[in-house]
Amino acid sequence: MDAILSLAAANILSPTVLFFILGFAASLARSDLSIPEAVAKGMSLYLLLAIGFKGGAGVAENGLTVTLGFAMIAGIILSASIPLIAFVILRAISGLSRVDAAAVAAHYGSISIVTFVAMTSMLDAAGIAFEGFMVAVAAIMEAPAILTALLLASGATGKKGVDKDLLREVMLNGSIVLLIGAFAIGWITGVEGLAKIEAFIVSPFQGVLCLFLLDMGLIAGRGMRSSRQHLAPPVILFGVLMPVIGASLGLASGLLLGLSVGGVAVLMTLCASASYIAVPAAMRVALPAANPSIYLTLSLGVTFPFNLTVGISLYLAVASLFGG
Amino acid sequence: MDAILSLAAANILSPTVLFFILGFAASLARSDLSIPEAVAKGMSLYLLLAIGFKGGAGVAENGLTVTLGFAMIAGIILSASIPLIAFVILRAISGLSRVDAAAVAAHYGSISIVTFVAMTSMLDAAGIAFEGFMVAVAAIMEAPAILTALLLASGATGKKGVDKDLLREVMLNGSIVLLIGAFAIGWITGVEGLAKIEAFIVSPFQGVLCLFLLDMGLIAGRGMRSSRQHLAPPVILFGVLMPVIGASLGLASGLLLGLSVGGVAVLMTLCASASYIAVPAAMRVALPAANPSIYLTLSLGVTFPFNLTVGISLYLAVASLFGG
Amino acid sequence: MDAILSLAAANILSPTVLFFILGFAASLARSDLSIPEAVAKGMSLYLLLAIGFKGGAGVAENGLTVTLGFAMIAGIILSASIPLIAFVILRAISGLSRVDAAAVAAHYGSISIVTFVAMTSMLDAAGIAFEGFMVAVAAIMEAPAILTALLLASGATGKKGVDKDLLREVMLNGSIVLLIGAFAIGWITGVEGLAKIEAFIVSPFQGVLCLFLLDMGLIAGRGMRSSRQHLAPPVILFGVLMPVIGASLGLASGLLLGLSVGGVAVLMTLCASASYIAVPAAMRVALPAANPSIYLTLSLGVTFPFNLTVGISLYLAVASLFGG
Amino acid sequence: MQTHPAKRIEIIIEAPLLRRLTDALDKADVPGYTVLPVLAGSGKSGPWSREGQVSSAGGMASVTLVTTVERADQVLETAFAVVQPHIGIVSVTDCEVIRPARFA
Amino acid sequence: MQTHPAKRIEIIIEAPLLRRLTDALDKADVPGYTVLPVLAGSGKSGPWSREGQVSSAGGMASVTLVTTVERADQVLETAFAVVQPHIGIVSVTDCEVIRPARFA
Amino acid sequence: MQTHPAKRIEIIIEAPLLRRLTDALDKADVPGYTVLPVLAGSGKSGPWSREGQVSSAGGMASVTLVTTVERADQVLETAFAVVQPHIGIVSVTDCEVIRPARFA
Ligand SMILES: Nc1ncnc2c1ncn2[C@@H]1O[C@H](COP(=O)(O)O)[C@@H](O)[C@H]1O
Ligand SMILES: Nc1ncnc2c1ncn2[C@@H]1O[C@H](COP(=O)(O)O)[C@@H](O)[C@H]1O
Ligand SMILES: Nc1ncnc2c1ncn2[C@@H]1O[C@H](COP(=O)(O)O)[C@@H](O)[C@H]1O
Ligand code: NA
Ligand code: NA
Ligand code: NA
Repeated sequence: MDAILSLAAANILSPTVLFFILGFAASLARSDLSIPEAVAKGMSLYLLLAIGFKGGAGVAENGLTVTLGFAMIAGIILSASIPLIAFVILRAISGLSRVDAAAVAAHYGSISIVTFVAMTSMLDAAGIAFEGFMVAVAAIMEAPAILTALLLASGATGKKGVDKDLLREVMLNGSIVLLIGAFAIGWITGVEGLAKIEAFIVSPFQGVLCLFLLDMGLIAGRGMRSSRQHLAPPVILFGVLMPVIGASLGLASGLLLGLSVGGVAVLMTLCASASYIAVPAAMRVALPAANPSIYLTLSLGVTFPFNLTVGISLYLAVASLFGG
Repeated sequence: MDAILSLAAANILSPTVLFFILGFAASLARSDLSIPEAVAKGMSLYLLLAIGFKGGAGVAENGLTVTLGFAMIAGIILSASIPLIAFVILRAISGLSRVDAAAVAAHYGSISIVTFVAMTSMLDAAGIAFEGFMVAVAAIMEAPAILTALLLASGATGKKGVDKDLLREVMLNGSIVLLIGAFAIGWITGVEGLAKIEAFIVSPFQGVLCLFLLDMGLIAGRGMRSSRQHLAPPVILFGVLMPVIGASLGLASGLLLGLSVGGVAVLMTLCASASYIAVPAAMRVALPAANPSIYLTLSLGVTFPFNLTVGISLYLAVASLFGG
Repeated sequence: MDAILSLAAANILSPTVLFFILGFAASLARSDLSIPEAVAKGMSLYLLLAIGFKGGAGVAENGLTVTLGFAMIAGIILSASIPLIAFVILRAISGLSRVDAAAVAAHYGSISIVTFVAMTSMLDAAGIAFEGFMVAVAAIMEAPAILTALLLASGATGKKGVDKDLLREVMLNGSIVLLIGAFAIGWITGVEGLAKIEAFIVSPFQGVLCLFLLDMGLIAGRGMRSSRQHLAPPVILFGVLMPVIGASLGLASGLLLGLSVGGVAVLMTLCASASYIAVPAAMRVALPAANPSIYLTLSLGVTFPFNLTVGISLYLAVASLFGG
Repeated sequence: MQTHPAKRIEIIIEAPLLRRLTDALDKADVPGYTVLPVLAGSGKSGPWSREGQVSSAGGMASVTLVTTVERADQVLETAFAVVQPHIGIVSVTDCEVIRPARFA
Repeated sequence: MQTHPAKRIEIIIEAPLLRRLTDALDKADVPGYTVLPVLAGSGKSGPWSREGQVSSAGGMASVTLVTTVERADQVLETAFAVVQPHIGIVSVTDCEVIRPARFA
Repeated sequence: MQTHPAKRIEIIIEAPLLRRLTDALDKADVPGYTVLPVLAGSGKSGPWSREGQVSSAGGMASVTLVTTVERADQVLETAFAVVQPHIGIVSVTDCEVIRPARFA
């Protein structure tokens, strides 16, 4: 318990989290502080490229184990099944319509790459290693949740099966392609490749992350300010409860797979986090009747801050407890 | 005198100033060289984050003295009173209308953060220390000038008192919030925090500043090309005279406060510089009758180049003379 | 031959080239991966500033030789005459109209700065020096080709002489101004100036180049996808033949000038590469009847990938052979 | 296709005033509006361009609003109250829409 | 100057749907269209802004299309088929063009 | 609200030509114009998009100009002289404005 608290305290007082809080507070106070869309997207691409590449270079260095394959399969199953749990809970406690509940559920099966980054930064700072291939697991967990959600919604929308175009769009979503592509390039070019671009993707990483989290704080705060009325208390409760449930599933799976402590913590984080790029866009196309204010605000305004400030410390502490 | 000249020569031949001159010349020659708005804004955010954070980390390292409080108060008084002097001079020599004179005056009471950066870069290069809290003084000096200007203009506009919305907008202006926020985060996380993001906010700083000054040169040149006709010779004269007057007030205040040589030079620079972000936007809202071509061109096309090329060397030399 | 092959293999497996291929493949697969225009332009400005500055600092360090003058003259002659050859070949084999052929020819006389960067990165990695002033040669080769092309087209368009406005636009094109300007500033501030901004323009350079080449791949792939039908096989053939012809002329000139092995390789690359910034814009203004799909796709979708993956290794190997 | 007459109102306004305009529109309970970025322009007070700008001061924004013929006048008055002391441009065009209920 | 009547169709649509709309327009062989970026907006589902966004989900795009009076209806139907289940705004305005052949 | 008839002219033109067009408009002493950025488009010469572009060659810009009915023809001729050899789109719409003096 003490360990968790001191970990959490150190995390909350890190520059990255403080910049998130700054952005959140600035938005709530209606400051006009804002980061241009192009710069925000540029930073997002940078983060994807950097973590993909570093993950791949890590695999090149440490070699590939059979665990990778099992971890990928576990990722697919987790991503596809977590929305079921989320959906059931939502229908039981939240009063959201079938379509809205399905759309929200999709986000929780999928993952948030910046939460992943927050956890791995914490691990790096603490000197705890984790499997480089977890990046690939993160990428593969983006999509399956969407399929589950569409099946869940089909009762309400009456549409059967999944649009082929949508499937292609989701699989070839820019962030997935860049993450997987950079991972592959990191793997191919290995430590030598990493050495060439280290000054770009490693040294300034934490600083870029601060600016990016400032932006996330600004958007999350803006969402909370303008869409609070769409989030009834049970919905907000779901937004902090669901990550803990997801993390528990991640913990079980990670232990079963025999991942390192760092790897378990990362898998917990993936299961606990909710998508904010690929899934919202897919939901707008596939489930136009679902209210974006609900799923965007819940994912970015409730679950992301919870994970960033409290969640990741908790997951790491628990992973250490079980894995240590 | 010799010291001033050699300082000025070294300054003018530094990459940052040369890139400003390149941009200025390219604009005058009607080159289509331009930096996208999003990139320019991104660099501006970067500079604010970096200097705010470094200032805060400096305070964390050196501890807080009572001087901080006095310096803040001095900043508020200077910012609020310099517009009065500027207004009187403008009305006496320039032939500008009451409203235009008030709008211009507001800019000179407020500060230009990139001029501040130019001075602190010069100090860093020369190995001269300055008080980290000067960043906070810079932030607090942004706003008071606007109130004075609105009072000065109220005779002409007939409006009494200051719009509450405007007040909030000015106090929560994005650049002020980021500067103060980053300062606070730097202070909280201290040297340890700085170490984490140093590779982002310290190492590449001078390079980013080059690109940013190229942009400032492009905009200043464009303003001069398209708005020269709005600037009568006495107005231009004001644009180089007023910084020197402001700097003198800064010198007196700095010596009274017992600041270090670097601190005095920085306070002189703050008083000498004219706003180009917060104040122009506030003027467009509050004094729509004032001509933006005059205040924007004067601040960015006359006073900023003067300070960058000649002013800051002069202020440092004078500060050394009095403070040494 | 072996040397060429291993050079080519190492080049193709470098992170930069792999990111280009990733972008190209993502576009062909219709992924929505994309880099905002502002970020792409920002990176382009960064690359121009960095190579210009480094070139100038190189000249400051190594002093100026008479070769610089001769190399500049050679650059002008090559840029002006290569379009003639290109035009004759195109008219003989491609079936393009006079205007289209002239527009394409202009691109091949001019240069691609990112191909130049790819070659110099290869040289840096291999520890082979080259003349810093080649940057200035690159800049001067941008424009003459356009004049030749307009003369070639004038038979078809009936317009005599060249529009003065266009001439000014081409000479003061943003990328030329920044390249020359940064070169001059690098020269003036020398090694000392370089030291100040090294952490910005040297260390992260390769990483930025990766992201930039990802973008080039995305655009090239998009062009190929949407404009393939405008490129008949003989036109594509021209797109890989012409660089080799250009490189041969560059080889002969480089040897005549007595350039170093690295210098010869760079001159070959300049002659082999096709413009994608200054010339296309000039063609749209001056030759509106020419189809942009042809010249843009050929330059970016065929010749650039050829040079990047195969060409530059070939040119360096040949230069080593003759110059070694 | 069955269409219904409506009014399209377009307002070009100084960028620093944008929030005041949208706040006023929100308060007047308009059916919706869309803001387009503006790159450059020219008028009595000379040319300007957003390129390279860090401050919003030197620039404009464009707000487009489609509404029913009946509500147009009220919307115009709301908008004009904000724009009036400023240099903003307001223009109104007749148009046709497909789902009129959206614009009431 | 001699001008000819034509129709100007403007569609505001959720950004993630943009490609579907343009694909449909391409398939329907329309004479051309132009996509403008959109910065912010507000409607029944609340306000939004592109500032700082990394996902395209929270945003709209605007498509402008000029066509002959004869073809307008077919274009409208094509567009509406994509927009219909969504929140998109479609408006049609009478306009005049100089080179009518371009828009057929 | 009291409004006055005016003309709204919209020109979509190749981005590298933009400066020539605005220079011509400035010379013709038009009351003002506003330039909107354009993201993507499609026409006889195929589709294009500004995403990731570093050159202005593959792209268009949009110029909007409101003017009095009387001056519209002269403005049209000025614009068309620049646009004519090119692929630009020019359309004219009737509109209403509030402050007609601004547009003369
Ligand atoms: N007649 C017009 N048509 C379109 N935009 C205009 C017009 N007049 C002014 N504008 C826009 O409004 C801004 C300010 O106009 P002004 O106050 O006349 O300088 C200009 O820079 C243009 O962006
Ligand atoms: N009447 C309108 N005029 C202009 N744009 C609108 C209008 N109604 C909606 N929009 C745009 O369409 C988006 C979605 O609208 P809604 O579904 O009503 O929330 C809004 O955020 C606006 O960008
Ligand atoms: N009918 C149209 N409506 C709107 N924009 C058009 C139209 N035709 C062409 N455009 C725009 O003009 C560009 C060039 O057209 P084109 O010369 O037909 O390829 C297109 O890519 C579009 O951006
Ligand atoms: Na999850
Ligand atoms: Na000042
Ligand atoms: Na060439």
